[in-house]
This record gives sequence, C-alpha cells and structure tokens, in this order.
Amino acid sequence: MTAEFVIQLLAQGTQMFMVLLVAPLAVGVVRRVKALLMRRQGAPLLQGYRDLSKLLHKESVVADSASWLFRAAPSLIFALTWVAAALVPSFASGLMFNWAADVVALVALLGAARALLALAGMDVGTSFGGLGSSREMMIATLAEPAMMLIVLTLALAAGTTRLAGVADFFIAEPLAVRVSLALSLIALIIVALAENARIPVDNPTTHLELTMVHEAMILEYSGRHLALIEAASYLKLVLYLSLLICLFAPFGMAPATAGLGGWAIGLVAWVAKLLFGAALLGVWEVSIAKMRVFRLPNFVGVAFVFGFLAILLAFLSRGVVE
Amino acid sequence: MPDLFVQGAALGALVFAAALAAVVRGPALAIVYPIAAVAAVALGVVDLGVLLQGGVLTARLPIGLPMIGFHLRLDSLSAFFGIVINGGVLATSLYGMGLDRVKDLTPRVEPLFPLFAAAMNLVLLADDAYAFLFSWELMSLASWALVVARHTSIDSRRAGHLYLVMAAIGTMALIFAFGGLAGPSGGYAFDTIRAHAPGPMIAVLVLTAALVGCGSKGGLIPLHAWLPLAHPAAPSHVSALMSGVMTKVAIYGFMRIAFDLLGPPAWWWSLPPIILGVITAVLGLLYAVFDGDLKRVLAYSTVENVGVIFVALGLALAFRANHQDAAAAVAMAAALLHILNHSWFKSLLFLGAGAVLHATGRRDLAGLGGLIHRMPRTAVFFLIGALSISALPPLNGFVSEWLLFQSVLAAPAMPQTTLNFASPAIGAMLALAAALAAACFVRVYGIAFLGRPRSEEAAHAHEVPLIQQVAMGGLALLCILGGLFGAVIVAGLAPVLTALVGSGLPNSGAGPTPFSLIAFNAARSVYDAPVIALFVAIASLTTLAVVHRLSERRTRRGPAWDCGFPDPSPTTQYTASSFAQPLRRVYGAALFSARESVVMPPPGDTRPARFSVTLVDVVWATLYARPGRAVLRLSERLNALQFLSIRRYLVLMFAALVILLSIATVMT
Amino acid sequence: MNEVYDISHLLAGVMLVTSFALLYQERIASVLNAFAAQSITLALAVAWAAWSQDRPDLFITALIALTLKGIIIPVALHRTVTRLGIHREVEKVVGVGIALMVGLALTGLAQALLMKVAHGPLSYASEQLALALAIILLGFLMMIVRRNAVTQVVGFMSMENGLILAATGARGMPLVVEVSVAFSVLIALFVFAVFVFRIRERFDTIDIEALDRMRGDRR
Amino acid sequence: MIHETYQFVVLIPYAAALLLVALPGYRTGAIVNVVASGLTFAAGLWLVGGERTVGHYAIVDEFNIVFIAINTLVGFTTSIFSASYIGHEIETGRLPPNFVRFYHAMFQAMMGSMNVALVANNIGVMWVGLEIATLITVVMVGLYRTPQSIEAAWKYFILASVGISLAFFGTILIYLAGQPALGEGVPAMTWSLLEAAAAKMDPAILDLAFIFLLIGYGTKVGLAPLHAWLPDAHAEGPTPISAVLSGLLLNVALYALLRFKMVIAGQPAALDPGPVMITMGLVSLIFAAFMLYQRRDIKRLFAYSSIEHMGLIVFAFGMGGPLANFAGLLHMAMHSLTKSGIFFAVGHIAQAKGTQRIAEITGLSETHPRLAVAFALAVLAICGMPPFGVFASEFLILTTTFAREPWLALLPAFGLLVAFGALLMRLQGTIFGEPTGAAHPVKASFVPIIMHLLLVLTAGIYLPAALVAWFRRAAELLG
Repeated sequence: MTAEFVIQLLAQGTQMFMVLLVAPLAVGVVRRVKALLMRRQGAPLLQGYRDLSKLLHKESVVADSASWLFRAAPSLIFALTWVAAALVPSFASGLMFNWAADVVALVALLGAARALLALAGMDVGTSFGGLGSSREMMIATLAEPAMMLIVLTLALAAGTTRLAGVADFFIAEPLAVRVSLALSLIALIIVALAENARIPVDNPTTHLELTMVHEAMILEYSGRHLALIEAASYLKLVLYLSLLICLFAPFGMAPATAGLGGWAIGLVAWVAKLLFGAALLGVWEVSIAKMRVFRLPNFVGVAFVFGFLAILLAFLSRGVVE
Repeated sequence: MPDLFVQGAALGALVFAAALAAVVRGPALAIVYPIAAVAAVALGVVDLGVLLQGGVLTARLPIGLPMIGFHLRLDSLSAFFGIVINGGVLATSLYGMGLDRVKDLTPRVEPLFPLFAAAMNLVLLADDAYAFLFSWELMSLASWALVVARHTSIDSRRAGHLYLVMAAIGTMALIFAFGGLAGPSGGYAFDTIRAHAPGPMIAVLVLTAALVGCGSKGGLIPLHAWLPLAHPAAPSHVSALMSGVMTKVAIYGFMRIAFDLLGPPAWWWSLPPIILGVITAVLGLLYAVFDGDLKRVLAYSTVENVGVIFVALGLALAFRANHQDAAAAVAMAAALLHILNHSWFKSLLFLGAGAVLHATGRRDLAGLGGLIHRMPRTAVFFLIGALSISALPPLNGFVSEWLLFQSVLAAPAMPQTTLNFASPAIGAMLALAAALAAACFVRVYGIAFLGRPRSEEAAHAHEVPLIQQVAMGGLALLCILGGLFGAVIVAGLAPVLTALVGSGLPNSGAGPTPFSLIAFNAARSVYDAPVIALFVAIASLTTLAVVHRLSERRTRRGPAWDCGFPDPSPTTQYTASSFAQPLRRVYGAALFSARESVVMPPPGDTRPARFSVTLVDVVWATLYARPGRAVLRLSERLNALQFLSIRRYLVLMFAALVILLSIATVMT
Repeated sequence: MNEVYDISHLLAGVMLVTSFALLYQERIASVLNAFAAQSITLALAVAWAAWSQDRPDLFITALIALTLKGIIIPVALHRTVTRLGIHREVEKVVGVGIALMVGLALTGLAQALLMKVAHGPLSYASEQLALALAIILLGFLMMIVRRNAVTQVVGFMSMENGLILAATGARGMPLVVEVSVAFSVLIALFVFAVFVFRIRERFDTIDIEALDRMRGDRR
Repeated sequence: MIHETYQFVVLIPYAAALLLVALPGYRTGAIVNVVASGLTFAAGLWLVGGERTVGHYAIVDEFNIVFIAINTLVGFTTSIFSASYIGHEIETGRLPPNFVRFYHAMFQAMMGSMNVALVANNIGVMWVGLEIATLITVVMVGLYRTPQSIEAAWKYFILASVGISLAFFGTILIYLAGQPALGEGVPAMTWSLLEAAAAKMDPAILDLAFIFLLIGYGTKVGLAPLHAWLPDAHAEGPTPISAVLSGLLLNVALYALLRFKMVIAGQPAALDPGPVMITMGLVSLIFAAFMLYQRRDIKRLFAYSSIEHMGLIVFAFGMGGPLANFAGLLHMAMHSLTKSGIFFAVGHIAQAKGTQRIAEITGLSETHPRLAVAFALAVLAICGMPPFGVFASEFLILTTTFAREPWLALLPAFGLLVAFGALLMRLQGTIFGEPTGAAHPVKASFVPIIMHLLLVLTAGIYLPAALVAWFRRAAELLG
C-alpha cells in the first residue's frame, strides 16, 4: 500500500515536472517550424528555456500605480495553469490526482487564471492594459460556450466528465470514430487556438496595438514576473495539446494500472504526439493570417456551430444504436 | 415546538425593534441593528437545528382569517432558506452597526429594516396561502418603504413606484396560484393543498402564475425591470438584503409551489423555468456588462443569478418528472447551493459597494478607480466576492456552477427529445453566462478598485469602520470556506434534497477524500476543491521559493511603460464603457440595437471629436414603456367621460337601461 | 270587471299618445300643453282607479296630479319661459322623426318585455304596466333628446306620470299616495331650481358662467 | 320591548336632528351631534348583541345588521371628525356659522334616514328612507355654495332623481310580482314575506324589476356608467360628507340591491342577476381604475377609488357563493372604514395645504410626518396591502374567483393593478419630494382616522371568530 502510494505520488510528480519541462520545448518547436516554413533560420529549439532564464535574471520594474495584485498575480496564474496542466492525463490515465478536477473544473481553473491576468492587466491603469483585458474577456465569452458543447459531447459518449475516464473510454473503444467526434475535434482546436492567443485569434509575436490581446495585458510586466506569465502561457499550450491528445489520440497512453514500463512507453508517446502537435500548429500559423478582432465571433462561432452539430449528431447516432 | 417559540420570540424582537425605532429619533435609532443581529442569530440557529436534525415543526395561530387560521410550519426547506436569510440579515445588521449615528440614521430606514427582516422570515414560516401572501406582501411593502427612503430623489420615487407595482402584479399572480391550488371550496392551508393535487389544467395555470409571481419578485426577465432601479435606490445594506436575500424568498415561493404543493410534476413544466432562466442569465449579464453604475451592475448580476437558479430548478423538475432521482438531486443541490452562495457573495458585493459609496460618495464606475490603495481591506473582500460570483475555483460560486453543469450534462439521458435537444443550448448559454460574469466582474473590479482614481473623491477615499469590515470579511470567509467545503454543505442539505426530490447526493465517503463533491457517482464526476486548492497553494509556494532562489530579486518602481507613451492623466485609462466595447460590438448590436457614432470635425476645426453609444433596452421599450403609455393614453381617452354634460350622462344611463331591457327581452 | 279594465286601459293609452305628442312638439308652449293634457289624463286614470279599486285615498293623488301637474306647473313654466325669454323653439338633439321612431321602438320593447309575463292574475296589470313602462321610457327619452331645461323637466315629469300610473295600476299597493306626494316635492324642487338658478338653456348650464369652464376636474 | 331596539337607531338621530335645528352655536351643536351619533352607535351595538327579529315594520337579521353596525360606527367617527373639521372651516371663513346648525341637523337626519332604509321590513319604506338620505346629501354637497359645489349638487340631484324614479318603478314591479302570492297591500312589500314567497313569483316581472332596481339603486352605488354624480359630489362637498357618502350611502344603496337579489335568487326561473352584476362591477372597476390617472383633485381621486371598490364588491356578490359573498361583505365593511378614514386624512391634508389640488400637495412626510404616515397607511390599506383588512377581502375574492373562473379573474386583477399604479403614484407624489406651498399645522382630531386604521388593521390580522360566523351567516342568506 505504501509502496504503491509512493509510486503513484511519484508518477503524479513526474507529470507535474514533465509538463513544465516540455512546455518551452513545445513552444520552441512551434517557432522553429514557423521559421523554417518562412525560410528563416529561426531561433534554436531551446530558446524558450533561455528566454525564461533571461527574464528571471533581470530586474523587475513595477509601475508606480501598481498594487499588490499586480505582483501577486503572476505566481498565482502560473500555479493555476500548472496545476491544470498537471491534471490532464498525459502519459497515463489513472494518475493519483486526476480525479480531483474533471474537465469542467479544469476549464474553470484556466478561467481563474485568465481573470487574474485580466485584472492584473488593468491594475496599472494604462489604456493598453484595459484594451487587452477587455478583448481577452470577450474572446473567453465566445470560447467557453463552445467548450461546454465539446464537454457535453464527450460526456455523452463516455458517460463521465473525468478526463481519465474519457481517455479510458477512447482507449477501450478506439474504433468509435464518429462524425460527431470529428466535429468536436475541430471545435476544440478552434477553442484551443483562441484560448492560447494563437493566430488567427491573436498573434503572440506582435505588439501592434490594434491587434494585441494577450501581449497588451502583460505589457507592464518585466523580469521574473514576466517570466512566470510567459511560462504559464507555455504551460497552457501544452495543456491544450495534451487535452487534444488525451481526448482524440489517446493511443499509447498507459492505463491506471500499467506500472513503470507502461508509463515509460506512455511518456515517450505523449512527448512525441505533443511535439507533433506543436509542429502542426506551426504549419497552421504560417498558412493563415491574423483576423481583425471583431471578426473573431465568426471564427469562434464556427467552433460553437460544430460543437452543437456534434451533439445533435451524437443524439442521432445514439438513437440509431438504441 | 420550543424552537418555534424561539423563532416567535426573535420575530417579536424584530417587530419590537421596528416599533421602538418608530418612536425614537436620532442616534437611538441605531438600536435596531444589534437587536436585528441577535434575532438573526437566534432564528438562524433554530433553522440550522431543524435542518440538521430533520423534523417538521408546526403551529396554528388563531389569527388571520378564522376559516383559515394562521398556519406556521418550519420544515427542512424553510429552515434552509431561513439560514440563507438570517445569514444575510446578520451580515447587514453588522454593517448597519457601523453606520454613522449622526449622519446616516433616519426614521425612514431604521424602523423598516427589522420589519423587512421579520417579514422575510415569516414568509418561510407560512403554511397557508393567506399567511404566505400576507407576509409576502408585507415584505414588499417594507422594502418599498426602504427603496423610497431617499424620497427627494425622483429616481428613488420612480424606482419605488415601479417596484411596488411590479410587486403587486407578482402578488396578484400568486393570489391566482394559491386560488387555483386551494380550489373553489377554499382549502387554503398547505396541508389541505398537499392532500388534493390539482388537475392538469389548473396545474398549468398555477405554475404559470407562480412563475410570474415569484419571477417578478426574483427578477426573471422580462419581469426584472424594477430590480436594477429599486435595489440600488435603497441604502446599501438594504440593497444587500434585497438583492442577496429577498430574491431568495421569491425562489422559495416557487420551490414551495412547484416542488411541494403542486404534486408530481410533468416533464414539460420544466420548460418555462429553464427557458426564462437561460434568457435571464444571459441577458441579465449583458445588461450588467453595459451598465455604468456600480450598484445597478450588481443588481443586474442578481437577475442573472436568479436565472441560473431557475435553470437548475427547471432541470430538477424535469429529472424528477422522469424519476431520475440522482440527477434531480444534482440539479436541486446546484440550485440550493447557488442560493446559499449567491446570498453570501451578493451581500458581500453590495456591502462593498456601500463601502465604496460611503467612502467616495459615488457609485458611477466612471468616477472610481484605484480604491485598492485607499481601501485595501474592502478591496480584498470585494475581490473575493467578485471572483466567487464569476464562478472561479476554488471559491464557492464555482461549486454550485459545477453541480449545475453536471446536471446539464445528464440532461441528454432524459427520454424527451425536447429536453435532449435543449440541453446543449442550456449548457452553452450557461457557459456564456459564466464567461460574461467573469468579464463583468473583471470590469467592475478593474475599473473601480484597480488602476488610477478617476475623480477627486476616489482619490481621497477612506476605509470603512471596523465593524463593517467584519461584516464583509465574514461573508468573504464564508465564500472561501463554502468553496473549499462545498461537499460538506451539500451533505448538510441532504434533508432538503430528500424532501424535494427524493434523494440526496452520494455521501462524502464515496469519494477519494471526505471533501470530494460527487455528482452521480465517484467514477462519473468528482470535484475536490481542497485538493485543488492544496495543489495550487503548493505550486505557488514552490514557484515562489524557486523563483526567489533562482531569480534576480530586485524590484524597481517606476512610471508605467505603456508602450512608451505614458500619460499621467487618469482619463487615458480604459473606462467602464470602453471595457464593454468588445462585448458591445459582439452582443450588443443584435440584442440592444447598440449604435456607436463618431462625430469627427474636419481638420482645422477646433471642436472636440465626440463618440457616443446608444443602447436600446428592448424589453423595457416593449413590455414596460409601451403598456405604460397605453394605460395613460387610454385613461386620457376615458377621461373625456368626466367632462360630459348632464344630458350625456343621462344618455349613458338610458343606454344602460335599454341594453339591459333588450337583453331581458331576448333571454328566456 | 271588463269595463273597469277597458277604461283604465283607454286612459293609459291616451297617456301614451300624449307622450308621443310631447316628443312631436316643436314649440315649448305646445310641449307644456301636451304635458298638461297628459297630467289631466293621469288624474282621470288615478281617479278611475280610486273608484274602481275602492281606494278613496287615491283621490288625493288624482287631485295632486290635476292641480299641480295639470295646472300649476304648466302655467308656471309658461310664465318662466316668457320671462326668461328663452327661445320658444324646442332645442332638439335628434329630429322629431328619429325621436318618434326611437319612441316606437321603446314602446315595442316595453310590450315585448311584458308579453313574457305568464297569463293569470297578472295579465290585466301587465298590459297597464307595459303602457306605463313605455311612458317612463319615453319620458326618459325626452330628457335626453331635448336640450332645453324646461323640456327636460317636462320629460322627467312625464316619467313620473308613468310611475304614478304604474303604481295605481298595482292593485292595493300601499304608500302610493305618500310616494306621489314625495314625487311632487321632487318635481317642485326641479321647477324651483329652474327658477332659482335661472337655467336658460339646459340642465348642464346653470346660469353661472364659470361652470362651463371648470366642470369637474379640468384645469 | 327588547326587540324594538331598532327604534333607537332611527329615533335617536331624528330626535337629535330636531334638537339641533333648535340649538344655536356650532360648538354645542357639534357636541350634541357627537353625543347623538355615539348613542346611535351604542344602540347599533345593542342591536348587534341582541336577538334577530322580524317584525311588522322592521327586520333585523344577520344580513342588515352588518350594515347597521358599519353605518352607526362610521356615523359616530365622522361626527367626531366633522366637529373639528367644521370648526376649522368656520375659522377660515369657508362656511358661515349659521349654516352649521343646519349642517348638524341634516347630518343626523341623513343618518336616521339611512337607518330607516336599513331596518325597514318594507321595500317602500326602504325606498323612502334611501331617497330622503340622498336628497339630504344633495343639499349637503351644495353646502359651500361655490359654483363648483352647486354644479356638483345639481348634477347629483338630476341623476339621483332619475335613479329614484327607476328604482321606484322596480319597487312597483316587485310588489306586482309578490301580489298574487301574498295578496294585496303591505304583505307584498314586506321583505321577509317576499323572500319566502319568491318561488311563486312571476319570473318575467322579476327580471324586469331587477333591471330597474339595478339601474336605479346602481346609480346610488356609483356603478359605471351611472356613476357621474359621484366624483363631483365627493370632491365639492364638505369632507365629512364625502366620507359618509363613500363609507355609508353607497353601502345602503348596495344593501337595497342585495336584498332584491336575495328575493330574485329565490325564483330559479328568473334570470340570474350574477352575470349582470359581474359585468357592471367589472366595468366600474376597470373604468374607475383608468380614471384615477387623470385626476387632479385629491378628493375626486378617492371618489373614483370608491367607484372602483364598489365595482369589486358588486363583482364579488355577482360571483356569489358563500366564500365570495363573505368576501364581498368583508370588503364592503373594510372599504367603508378605510375610505372614510382616507377622507378624514384628505380633509386634514386639504386644510394643511389649503388646497385639494394634487399637484400642489408634495412632501407631506417632511412637513406633516404623522399625517403623512396615517394617509400613507390608509391609502396602502385601500390598495389591498397587508396587514390591513382590505387585503384579506381581496385575497378571498380573487382566489375564489380564480378557482372557479380562472380567465374571468384576470379582469378584476387587471383593474386593481391599474388602480394601484395610479394611487401609488399619487401617494408618492403627495407624501414624498420637496415640500412646496403652504403648510399649516393640523389642528383637527386624529382620533377618528386612527380608530378606523386600527379597526382595519385588526381585521387584517385578527378577525374574531364570532364576527366571521356572523358574516358567514349573512353570506349564506345571500345565497
């Protein structure tokens, strides 16, 4: 019992550590792929780690008008994102604390991080901060209903909202590929793009005021605070990639009782899938242009429509099955 | 039975306090708040005892209409609501104790405060239609008087008028509801009603009437219009009571009728509450997001929360009609928990708004800002309230939200296609509401408390007295504890759940930890707030430790960067209106006919450019303004009858006579 | 029995004819004359009832009808009209033709209503009653289709004639005399008011100029 | 001798009227007036406590005793109110002192006549009593001799006279209907006998009679469209008379109507009076509710409110059945007490502000807090707010209507809500806001208004079982 407990605890710790470790790499892959496709040299794959390290070693400048909230927010945001990322089954489905938060709670944890970030953006009292915060919250109102529909489809299929349970279900029934799930996948990808401030919703590399969202909120941050926020955004990317993998490509994932060997295989598979996903993201980002902010409802609306269609089709197929 | 005596004594104390305050003047008026606080504690303790120990207390007083009597009954449902109410009364009384004894007290408010509290408690105790409506209307009347306390303001008077008229409409609807339940023979006692379930036709009418009656008091759109006017018009601690607590009494009324008196439900009863609830939830928040008055935003947010609760109740009805007890329990638990949670954080927020109003003298967001520096404690409490109401974990708002989503996720398991197809829409709209709530409260908090002060008053705000901080702090603490230990609260609600839907949630032993909240079963859905909070705490402490060790620790203060063009004027900050702009563009055009217009003078013209926004409240325009005008126009037309000549009056008389005679000729 | 019935029926019929005559008149003086004729007929009818029903007290009623309504009031009103100098022409709201048509319809209505009364001891009374009802309705009609105060008063008095006719037609009804006296007082008040307030035109314009402006609640 | 108690409620007022004609000086007159009214009230109470009798001349049963009790009580409180009120009117010179002797005598005569109408066991005597009372109020309405009051009195006089005539024709018809069964003479005009013999009467005559009675007495009840005299008479007469008109005279007329309804209900072949009463009640209720919005004179406002409530009461009796009849009786009692209380308050207000124009009455709660509270409570009471008795009666009327005819119940509810909107608007306008204009202190007595409010309050919270049992028996008599 105790040995088992320690092993389980270690596995959970591994996941927490792994997501943190892989995150900058995944971002590096995205950037690298984009650079290569644009025929640029591009930064090295490990540039993410260097960025963080650089930021950590710089002095932090805090605006005069900032309050304690401004300084406390980065570590909280980071912690919330990190915990959320650690709760998504990555290499194994039955990790020790997977049960603590289901997919609804997971989305809410990210929501809490987002709200804190938006508040932090408004703390200094500049026009850019407010601009970023207001747009961020608007995008969230578009993405969350779509996310809810996706969750509903999954819950309908798997009969549970625990991510591990959904993953187990799809591992057990790999052939259950249905149109509804395909639609959900597209919807989830769109939501993930919106949530991670990726093109076409936002451009993480620009500081053009008309189009900024995420960057506008964190404009006043520097030094270690900025490092934490950047790290949090890396983690979020990993989280969503893991989520996509967990839900739609769970093959290779170790079941709860797999033991060390199974976990090792699962870990390799997960990292591989993650990096592949990151590469795909890079390809996507170079092949599409950033949208105007107020065209976003249409774009994210597609996710909503697909999510809704997915459910209706799921009802239909259930009707056929029964 | 002795418990009922305690309740009676506490209610008596409240009435006594009201009577006392009606005769004393000046600082002595402050006496009502300690009395109200003590009475609230006594009432709450009795309620808690009844809730935890189970059992039903009844009494019959020989007052009221003799053929009905005045039946009192304290069962688990009313005990639960009693806790909600008296918690709010306690907090607002504490806040009231911090009011300035010279400036703030007035015989227009203090005598009515305990009366209002007593009336709300009496509604819960009522066990016959007369006692119920009597207390209900007394509650409206007392709160009306509180709304018009600032009687020299035309806004207060308008709000009061609209409020009491809407309350009267609601009461009329409830009179119908109880009339239908009681039947032609007049069995007004709830026991009699329970024994004789009405037929399906009557049940529909009763349900509709109950929805109108309770919806108008609770603020279901389109019956909400009074609420954002009346709640802010009252003194802040009364606003807290009206918004945080009185709306719950409305919900109690609906639950009492729909789940207790009306007998076994049909599945489609659930549709009106769900549809109205969903509309209310989303529209309420959109109203809130577009509004620029702190207290009105909070009032609109109350509208939203009432909508959410009605959705949960509707789902519970549907599940119950389909005999899916576990799912019904989840939906009902969501409703009950949200009722409790909302009473906490909405009271907290209104008290916070009161603190802001007291400190700055303004409640328009355009004049606030930077209060986190001048009112640090209030800012912390308000932040907790804002995050709670945005349904963010690990605070309490999320617990009920989570349960609600779980019940929506279970809706496809019902056999009715309508409900199946509705479930994704419900889920999506609730998610939209949740996201909008976050946006709304980020906006409120960001504009009012963060940033830089936008007015002199805000720049010189001051913290409120300690006792008021205690009131807010207590509520904030409840929000945190309720978030962490929601499972414990839900376990405590088991008697209510069993009484209303036949079963409770799985008990806490079924989950991985004693504090796991479980919907259906542990394999299906679990939310364990303490574990997550622990994780977050560990993660942030680890982060802090690591960052502390690894990083450069120096921090420098300097002017804001702002892309290199910082402007010292606070007017360059984002305002409440500009924050709402993205949402207005996305949602406002269709629902509010939002129009933005820019007047840009040509180069060389020295006039300033002007930007203006117009929003049209379609509900108000069609359902309030138009009928109001119609009544006035019709009354103008009819008024001609006041100025007829005597001969014409004789013509009327003659016509009446001849018509009646003709009818008598035709009829046999 | 039959001649008793015939005679009272005849007199009631004559009264109805005079009611139509009231509506028909174009000049106030002739209206007053027609009214005097109706009142005298009433006095005859009441006297006949008093004799046939063997109720001597009804003779008082007959006497009042004859003296007050048959003679004094018509004469007084004649003088008033002359003295106030109000137009001799009857001011009409609707024309004579229409008024007569409506009157016919009302008479028909009264008949139709009392046709439904079961045959039996009531049937004699009911025919008398139908005539009385018609007279009342015609009097009422007179009040509302004529504008002049004097014609309106006449309309009211004609209504009252119908009432007395009905009351005396009801065999053995107590209090008829008292009531007829009471009505006479009422009528006297009416006429008195016309004198005192110098009502030139119609009921609505008591001769106080302000009244027309400020009737009721108008600003 | 004990069952001749009824004589006192008639004789005391008439004797007092004679005495008052002889007495000079308004102070003595006022005192005698109060004492006489008090004695009448005591006699009324004695009658309530005594046994129910049906005599040759008089009838005292469970039904009319309700009316007698209200009548003598409100008469008593109004006499107290008018003592101080009229004193004030003389001081301000609105009334010449020599009119006051006349006023008090008339007041007693009017009370006596109403009591005659109530206790008489004869439809003719009742008619006479009611008409005398009406004619006296006509004179009282014209008391101020302003052009407005004379016009109001004149309008009242004409419309009431026509109403009198029509009601008399109805009375003749009832006699004719009763004659075959009861024989000629007095028996066919006796309430108690008529009610017993109703089944043998000719239905067609009864139908006809009821129409005339409804129009005739309905004019006095103030049912629309026969109501035209009522608002002006209330507005232009002295306030105590407004209180008596609204609180009592309307009731007495209603009493007559209901008695006849009881007779007609005894003949199943006759047309049911219910639907007609329901229709007229609703028309009055809704019409008056709309009229409230355009009122500029505060007394006229509450006069229309009386029309509205009489409409509701007639509606309730039209619905019939034990519960609705009970509610109708209760509402009638509550309306009498509350409305006369409101008129007392309005009298104070008019004297305090020196005007009856609503627009010129503002901010009373600042200048006259007690008066404002009393007025507000009274208006809220008449709007059917708890804890007052009107709430109880409206509750019963509406619940029972809804239980029987759900769709029909919407109409009275609509009317009441429309009326509530208007009354609340006026209430807020008068008691709230910045005070403007004159603000004289109120010297008149608050005792009557407090008494009325206390009674209405008590009725809302606690109705003695004995009272209810009595009302229920009365309701049963109504069928």
